[in-house]
Parts: sequence; C-alpha cells; structure tokens
Amino acid sequence: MTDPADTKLHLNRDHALHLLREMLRIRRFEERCAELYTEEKIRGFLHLYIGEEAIAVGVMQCLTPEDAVIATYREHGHALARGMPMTTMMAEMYGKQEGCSRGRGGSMHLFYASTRFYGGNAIVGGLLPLAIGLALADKMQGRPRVTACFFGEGAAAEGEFHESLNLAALWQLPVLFVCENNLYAMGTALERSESETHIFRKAQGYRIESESVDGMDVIAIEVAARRAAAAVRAGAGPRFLECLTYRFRAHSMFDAQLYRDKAEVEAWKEKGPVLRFGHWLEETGMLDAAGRARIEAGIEEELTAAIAFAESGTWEPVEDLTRDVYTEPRA
Amino acid sequence: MTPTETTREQLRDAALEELINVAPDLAEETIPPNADLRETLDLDSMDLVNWIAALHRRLGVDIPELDYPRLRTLDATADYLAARLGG
Amino acid sequence: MTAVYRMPSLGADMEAGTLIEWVKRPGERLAKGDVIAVVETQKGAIEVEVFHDAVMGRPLVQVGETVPVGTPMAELEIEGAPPKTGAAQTGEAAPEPRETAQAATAERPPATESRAERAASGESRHRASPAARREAERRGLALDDLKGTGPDGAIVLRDVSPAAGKAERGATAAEGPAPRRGLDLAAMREAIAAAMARSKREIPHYYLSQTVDLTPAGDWLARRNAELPPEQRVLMGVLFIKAVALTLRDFPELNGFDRGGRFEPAAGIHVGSATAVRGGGLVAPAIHDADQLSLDALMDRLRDLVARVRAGTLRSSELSDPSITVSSLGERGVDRLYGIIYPPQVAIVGFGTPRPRPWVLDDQVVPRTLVTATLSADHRHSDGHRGALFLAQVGQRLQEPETL
Amino acid sequence: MSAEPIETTYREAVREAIRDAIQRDPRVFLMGEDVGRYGGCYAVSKGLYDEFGPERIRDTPLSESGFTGAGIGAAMGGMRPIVEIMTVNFSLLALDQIVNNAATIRHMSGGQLNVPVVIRMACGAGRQLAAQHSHSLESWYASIPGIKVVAPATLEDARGMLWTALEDPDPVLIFEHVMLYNRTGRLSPDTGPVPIEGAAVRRAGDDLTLITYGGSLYKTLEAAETLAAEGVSAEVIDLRSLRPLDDAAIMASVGKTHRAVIVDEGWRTGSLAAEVSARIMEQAFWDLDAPVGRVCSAEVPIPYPKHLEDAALPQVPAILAAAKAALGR
Repeated sequence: MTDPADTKLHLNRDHALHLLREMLRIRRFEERCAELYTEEKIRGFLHLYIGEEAIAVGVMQCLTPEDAVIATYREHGHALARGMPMTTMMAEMYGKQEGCSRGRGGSMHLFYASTRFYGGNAIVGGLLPLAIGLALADKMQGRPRVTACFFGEGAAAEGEFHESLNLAALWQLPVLFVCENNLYAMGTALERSESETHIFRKAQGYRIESESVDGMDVIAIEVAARRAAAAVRAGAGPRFLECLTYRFRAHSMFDAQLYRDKAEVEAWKEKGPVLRFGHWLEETGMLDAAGRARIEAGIEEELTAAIAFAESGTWEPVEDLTRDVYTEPRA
Repeated sequence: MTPTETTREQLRDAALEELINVAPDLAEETIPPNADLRETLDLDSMDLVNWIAALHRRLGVDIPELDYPRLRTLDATADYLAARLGG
Repeated sequence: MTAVYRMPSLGADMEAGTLIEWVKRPGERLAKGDVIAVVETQKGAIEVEVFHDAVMGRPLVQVGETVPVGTPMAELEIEGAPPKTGAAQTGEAAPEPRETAQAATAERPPATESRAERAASGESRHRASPAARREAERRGLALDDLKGTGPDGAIVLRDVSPAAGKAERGATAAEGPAPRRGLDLAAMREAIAAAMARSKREIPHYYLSQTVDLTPAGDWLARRNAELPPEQRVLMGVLFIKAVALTLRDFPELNGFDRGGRFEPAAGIHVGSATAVRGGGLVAPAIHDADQLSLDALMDRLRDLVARVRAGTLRSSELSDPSITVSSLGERGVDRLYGIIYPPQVAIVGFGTPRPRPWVLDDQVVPRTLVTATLSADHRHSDGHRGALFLAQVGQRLQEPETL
Repeated sequence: MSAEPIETTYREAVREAIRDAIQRDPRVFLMGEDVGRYGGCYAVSKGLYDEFGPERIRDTPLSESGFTGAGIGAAMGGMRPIVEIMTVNFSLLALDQIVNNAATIRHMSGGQLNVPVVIRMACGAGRQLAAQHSHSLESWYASIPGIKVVAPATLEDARGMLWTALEDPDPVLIFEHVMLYNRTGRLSPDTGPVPIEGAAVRRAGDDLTLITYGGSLYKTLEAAETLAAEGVSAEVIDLRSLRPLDDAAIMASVGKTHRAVIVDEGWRTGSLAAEVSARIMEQAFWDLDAPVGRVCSAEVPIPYPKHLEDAALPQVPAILAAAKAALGR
C-alpha cells in the first residue's frame, strides 16, 4: 500500500486493484441498499453515492488514521472508504442497535470514532464549521493532521460556507475542503442557484489554493488529493478541491428526477468511474475477467454477511431511550 | 405450655408488658404495681378483654369473666396468675 | 424459479402507488436494473426497476390500479436463486412505538363538568383549595360545614384550621398534651369544638330517653362468653350497636345527613362508635354496614378500630363517614347521657352505665340490671313520636339477644 | 482559610473565572466577537488579550454559526473552548449548530462523541436597546435535551460556575443578564468552583414562595423585603440551573408555604415560568392553597422608550400584586 503522506502516487497493480475494489464495494453496497429500501428494510431517507465513488476512494488514500473525516448525509461511500465495516453500517441502516450509531442515526448519521469519522450531517453546510473547529483543535495542539470535509456544491449557497472558508483562510487551518459538484442540489440545477458556478473560484476569493478535478477519474482525484493533503499537513493552510461528478440515481429514493433528462444521465454513465477504470485495467492487462469476477464474488460475500448481520440485529430497548443524552446518566 | 415466668415478679412484668401492647398509649406512663388499673389508667372494657386474651395466649391461663374484678392491680393480677399456675 | 415483483417503497411517506404503465410485456427479458414499470406517487411518475436478471411473467395489477406498498404486481421468472432477502420474509417488525419511557403517561384528565352543569344538578361542589381539601379530610371535617373566606368564598387552609393557616411554625406541642403519632390532639380539640359549636347553633335537637331491662341480655352474654376463650368473648357494647343498627332499617330518617337543610339518606348503616382518646379527645370511627355483621364480626371490627385509635393509625376516611353515632361510656360512666349530634349526621344514640336497680316485674319490685338509652335527633328531619318508637324497638330487641 | 473578601463586580468575577480557567487548563481558550483586542463588548475580557495573546483570546469575524460551530468542532477535537456569543439575540444565527450538533451528537452517535463546549451569552433587557437587542430566550435553550443551561445571578455563581461547566463533558450554556454586570459585592479572591446544578434559597420564609433566576433575582428580593414589612414571610428561590430544574427544592418550599409566584423576564407563553408552574401542579398539587402566579414580560417586542420598556418588563409592584393574590388578600 502506498504511504498516505507521500505526495506522489505510485500506481502499481496492487494499488490499482485496491482502488477498483474500494469503488466496487461502494457501488454494490448501495445498489443492494436501494433494493432493501423498496422492501421497507431501510426506511426514512436514503441518498446514494452511485457515480461519485472515485472521489471518496481517491481522497481517502491520502489520509492517515489520525486525520479527521467529516461528510454529509450522502456518506455511505466515505464511511466505507474510511474503514467502517459493512456489517455495522448495514445494521445502522436497519436501525438495529448493533449499528455504528446504535441504530439511532440511520443512513444519514453514520459515526465511527475509531477512524475519526465525524459522521453524516443532514443540515446542508452544517458540517463546515465543525470541520473548522476540528482543524483549529489540531492547530492549537500542534498536531500535523488533516481534517478532510466532503460536501456538495449546494452547500456553497449556505452562509456557513462563507463563514467557514473565511475562518479557515484567516486562521490558516489544516482543512482539506472536498466539494463534490454533481450539478444538482436536489431538484435545482447549479446554474439556477449559483451566480458563480465554478465553486473552486469562490474558494480563491478567500485566498485558498483551490482547483477543479475530474471527479470521474479516481487517479486524477488521488493525485490532486495527495498534493493538497501534503500541503495542508505541512501547515500551508487550507486547500480546496472541486470534483466534477454526477450522481447516477435520484437525489434520494423519492425523486421523480423531473429536473434532468435521461440522455444526460446516460451520457454521464458512459464516463462512470467504475466503468472507465475497469476498462483501463483490462486494456493494460492488469485485470482479466476472472480476476474481476473474483473481486466481485468477494464483495458479494462481504455484502451477504453484512445483510445477515443486520437481519439478526436487535432493537435497542425502549428503556435506553434517554441513554447518552448526557454523558453520565442523569440522576 | 409450661410458663417460663414462674416467679411472681416475672408474672407481674409479663402482665405489664401485655398491658402496654394492648394500650400503647400507656407506654410512657409509670404504672405503680398497686395502682387500680381501671381507675388510674382509664382502661375501658375493650382494653380489659384484649389484655386478658393476651394473658391467655401467653400464659395459657383462661380467666373467666367472673374473675375479672380480681385483676384490680398488677400485684393482684400477679397473685391470681401465680395461684392459677402454681396449682 | 417463479418469484413475485412487489410494489416498491419509494419514500419515507409513501403508502401506496398507482400503476400507470407496464414497460415490459410478459415473456420479455429483464436485466438487473432495467425498468419494469412506471408508478405514480405524490411526487410524480417514477420508473421502478428490477434488481435481478429475470423474465417478465403474468401481470397481477391492472394499469390505473392503486395498491399499497408490498402488493404483488407481477410474476417473474428468475434465473437461479436470488439471494434470499426478498420482501416476503420481513425481519421482525420494529417494536410498536410504546409509550416512550419518560413521556408522562398522561391519563385522561378527569372529566370536570362545567360549573353550570354542577349547579344545575343541584349538588354544589365546594370551591376549596387542594390544601384545604386535604386538611379537612385529615381532620374528618365535611367541607359543607366550613365557611370559605378565600376568593369567591372558596374554602382555604385558614378556614379549615386557624393553626394550619399559618405555616406550622414549630409544633404547638409546648402548651397542649404531647401530640401522639397520627392524632394531633390540639388539632382534634379545635375540630371537635368547631363541629359541636355548629351543631348546637344550627341543629334543633330533641331528646328522648328510655330505660331498658338488660338482665336477659346480660345473662345470655355471660353464658355465651363463659364457654369461649377471651379472644372470642363479646362485649355488651356490641349488642347495643347491633340493636341500633337493626332498628335503623325501619327508621331511615335517623340514618343519613343534613345537606344544607335537606335530608340525604345514607347508602348504608355505618355506625360511628364514639371512643375516648386517652389524654383528651374523642373520635367516632365508622363500622360500615353494622346491620349486616354478626356479633363476632362486629366485635372484631370494634377491637380493630379501638386498637388503631390507641396506636394513632386511624385512616382518615374512617373518621368522616358514619351515618349515625352510638356513644356509651361503659362501666365507669353515668346513668344517662345526652349526646350532641355530629354534623352532618341527624341523630346520636347514648347508653348510660348498666347497673342493678329496682324494677317492677309481675307486680313485684325486684332488682334488675337496667340501662338508660337516649336519643338526640334533628327535629328538622324527624319527630319525637318516631324517635320514641325507635328507642322502644331498640329496647325490645335487647330483650331477645339471640336475635341480634 | 480564604483570603479577605474584596469589593468587586459581577463583570470582574466573570473575567477572573475566565483567567483562572485559562491558567489551569491549556485546552481552554476564549473565542468570540471582539473578545480580544477590544476587550469584550461588555468589557468582560478586558486585559486578557494582552495577558494570554491572540491564540487563547481569539477574536472572530461576525460569523455566529461559523465560530459557534467551530467551538463545537474544537471541543470534539479535544479542546475546552469558551465560546462567547455577544448576546442571546445573535445566538439565533447559531441555533442550528447548538441544537443539531452540540445538543444532539452524543446521543445520535450512540455515545461515541462528546461535546465539552461552554457557550456564554449576555441576555435580558433594561438598557433601552429595543426589540432586537433585548430578548430573554433562556426557556428556548432550557427545553433542549443534551445541553445544560445555567443563569448565575450572584457574584459567587458568576465566579464559580464557569470552571464546573468547563469540566462537564456535555455542552453548558451560561446566561449573564446585562443588568448584572455592574453589580458590586464582596468576594474572596480565592473562591473556588460552585455546582452548576441545584437551586438556592436566597431568603427563607413561610407564607409564600417566590421562584426566579438571573436578572430578576434582585427585584424579587426587593419585593420580599416589602412583603416582610407587611408581615408576610416570603421565601425566595434562585433556580441557578434552568436545565435541569431543581424540582426537589421547588416542591420542598411550596410544600411548606402552599403558595408560589414565579418571576421570569421571558415572554409569558412558553416561558420557563410556565414549565415550573406545570411541574408544581404535577408534583405539589395537594399542597397548593392558591393558583400558581406568574410575573413575566408583556407579550410584545420590547419597546425602546424607557417608560414602555419598564411597563413591558416584570417589576416589583407586579410581583407584590401577584404575591397578594396568592395570599388571597
């Protein structure tokens, strides 16, 4: 495995297969979630990351276990890439107490303290000030760590986007902003909500070094993320990556997608990260059909075990309802 | 049931103890052994019959109604009981 | 193998969907992810997909039909066994949202009729503060005996007992007899004073007395008790109570309450047995349905009440609801006693001390054990004539003790 | 042995509390608008910038949601921040961070994450600052599970509550009424931390219980003195903690006096007084000899002119009237 802190990517075969497997794990996990949702096993809201897998996987290669990661309600891919086991994640989707958040958060609120994964946050932009704070704590305690925060281009319209980027630049905080620009904030196309549609230019307004990256190319993402993370870790202040991407499915499960036409969706599917990277591996002879089948079978096995774990999970007893509202049980 | 309280003093104490059980509100009062129980302690007929029932349970002595007047004081009661038990 | 395609759940708040178009015809191949149909929901038309390669089978729902989530819509031929998570076998359902632990189980608030309804029904519910209500019950006072000085004439704490009105600044034990557990003598003295003063002030008493030959009852009781151990012996007072209780069945106008001048008959015959409290004070706890109890049962009830008076563990409810009171001062009493009626009751029966006295029997003057029974009654609700008949019948019943 | 008490003010007591905390714990730092170079808009942190420098007395841009969220994030990152929101009026911009993050993360993460942040804000009216700068919204925050809320009214509490709050693993909000900053009093220099839970009986009495907190305490004590002159012994309870409420202390007093009046500068509807009154009805109903009285602000945006502001806020005469009503006089 390549060293996360290394500024350059050494693309050997192992690393390439690792990238593909990580993206496929996300893809297959979420496809199954869509099915489980129609069977009412998963309830509430479900926001799928299918089509954007390259960003989470690419950036996660550049983070050490001590770094912090914070994301939005579309965070299954980030959580998986950050090492959350499929079992506890699926149990959380079922609302079982064996879930990573004891079943209380569900799809939008996956937390995993052991890998400093500070969750899904369901208020658009709400995570940005938290990321600032986490980075501030690192800076004040002299720890060479990176706080990577993932958010959609919709957050750029929130006041907290401006307040957070300004604070990060003003205090030169070790934050890696990763904007996943998938062109639609729920039902509103980017052109209809932002005067400046190039989000990375907004970031430059705060004198933050920022660039735009092809979000469908996992290699491009990893190269850009390595460079940015290294700078952040070295104390050169915040960095901003705008990753151009596209979600292949609806905003959430209950969305007639009237706001975009099918041709556009199909066009982006042709440039999908898993499709493209898969073809590239075959063309370069790094992976043959049998190898690919073995990877898929391994993932299927992991997924089946995760579902069994969730199915056999238990409901949190009602008596524990108020547990952990405060740290000690209230007298 | 052979009464364990064989001596007169023990009989008097037992009688006093049972009297207090029947009328707990007498607990603080000192009851001279020769005081007339009915007059000085304002015992009424219910207290009396409960007291006698208690003595019956404790000492196995069945005191007929005709003998009630002979239990005028604690001393008299002790003598009566000793006579009944001494045989 | 044949499987079933069910109406998928497409959102947190979706219960049902309307089929508007079959995209696939029976027999057509379906690849994983292909759209099988279009379903109308509140949010518009949504293409629904299959999650496994399959061949379209027989449709089970017609276009235009609205069906709940989970309803079988079409049969499918699936190559190979799909991983078994199918909607059919649902895991155990989430627990019913029982009352959450700390959400107060709000019982339905007691139906509070409006004041108008109550006024209409004639029963005037007393406006009293909760503290006043509780103190009155503790003291065995009926609210309608008290005059309210609070807002709109509501009864407040100071109306129930002047002492309680002010915060109990240290027990008033210093002057009065030591307060025993349970029965607060000072408070009791005041309560008796208030009740007796009101009784004398408002109730027009008439008084009757009747001398009764108690010898037959006395002999009968002595014979009966002689054969019994002390625990089962019965006191003469019990015979008095039973005689009064049985007689009251024929004289209901003596067994009830005065409600603002109007007579309210009691639901049962609950005899208050006046019992002196050592150190001063008097209570008349009720023996409920005394007319239906055997002599032995009455004796046990009386023994229990007296024991609890002595120990001060009397329940307040017992203090407040006798329908008539019987007072007898026992062996060391007086020949005759005239009681004062306990409001809101309308009568009180007294028994003097039974004593041997001369009595004319078959033209002979002979010594007999005699007792004087008295009746004080509220002339607003009964007259002397009826009172006299009542006393005579009580005397007559005592001549046949075996019938009690 | 505590040193000889010295004359000081509520403001200096809060400053001393901040200085003491920063000296004791390297994780502690103060963050807020104009807390550093300017010395605090109520001069609470005057001098601390020169003593501890910009890292630990950290001025922020006018970004309440941003720096409050940053305080919460820093607390999750291992710091013990004191976030100063200039006044409760501006805290409305940070409500989302306080309610959806600070108060919720511990429970929603299944107990994995703590948010040991302290958020201080000035509150209340009385300086003719008009509607947007005169809010009393403590009851909003006191209804949120997951945070604790305190209202120091005395110099001892202003000096002692902060350290206890900083040591608490959960978020604590401290409300400082603007009219208290100038209060003078004697305080021993080495007074230590005080509990942030539990009410205090500021004046014992038997006939009536006056329940209040924060800025209304001294008007309530003044009313109690007037009542005493008329032969009425009023007990004054200072709640100190608005969440959790000290039910035991409230019911003990009402059980004794049988009458309660609650004085609260919040608007009557949905006020903290409403919550305390409901709890008295639930837990001490049979002790009540009169309806529970409430003296609250008029339900109106607090007006600018002095005579109207005074008319809108709870005052001593209104407390006396409510007391008399409770006494059935």
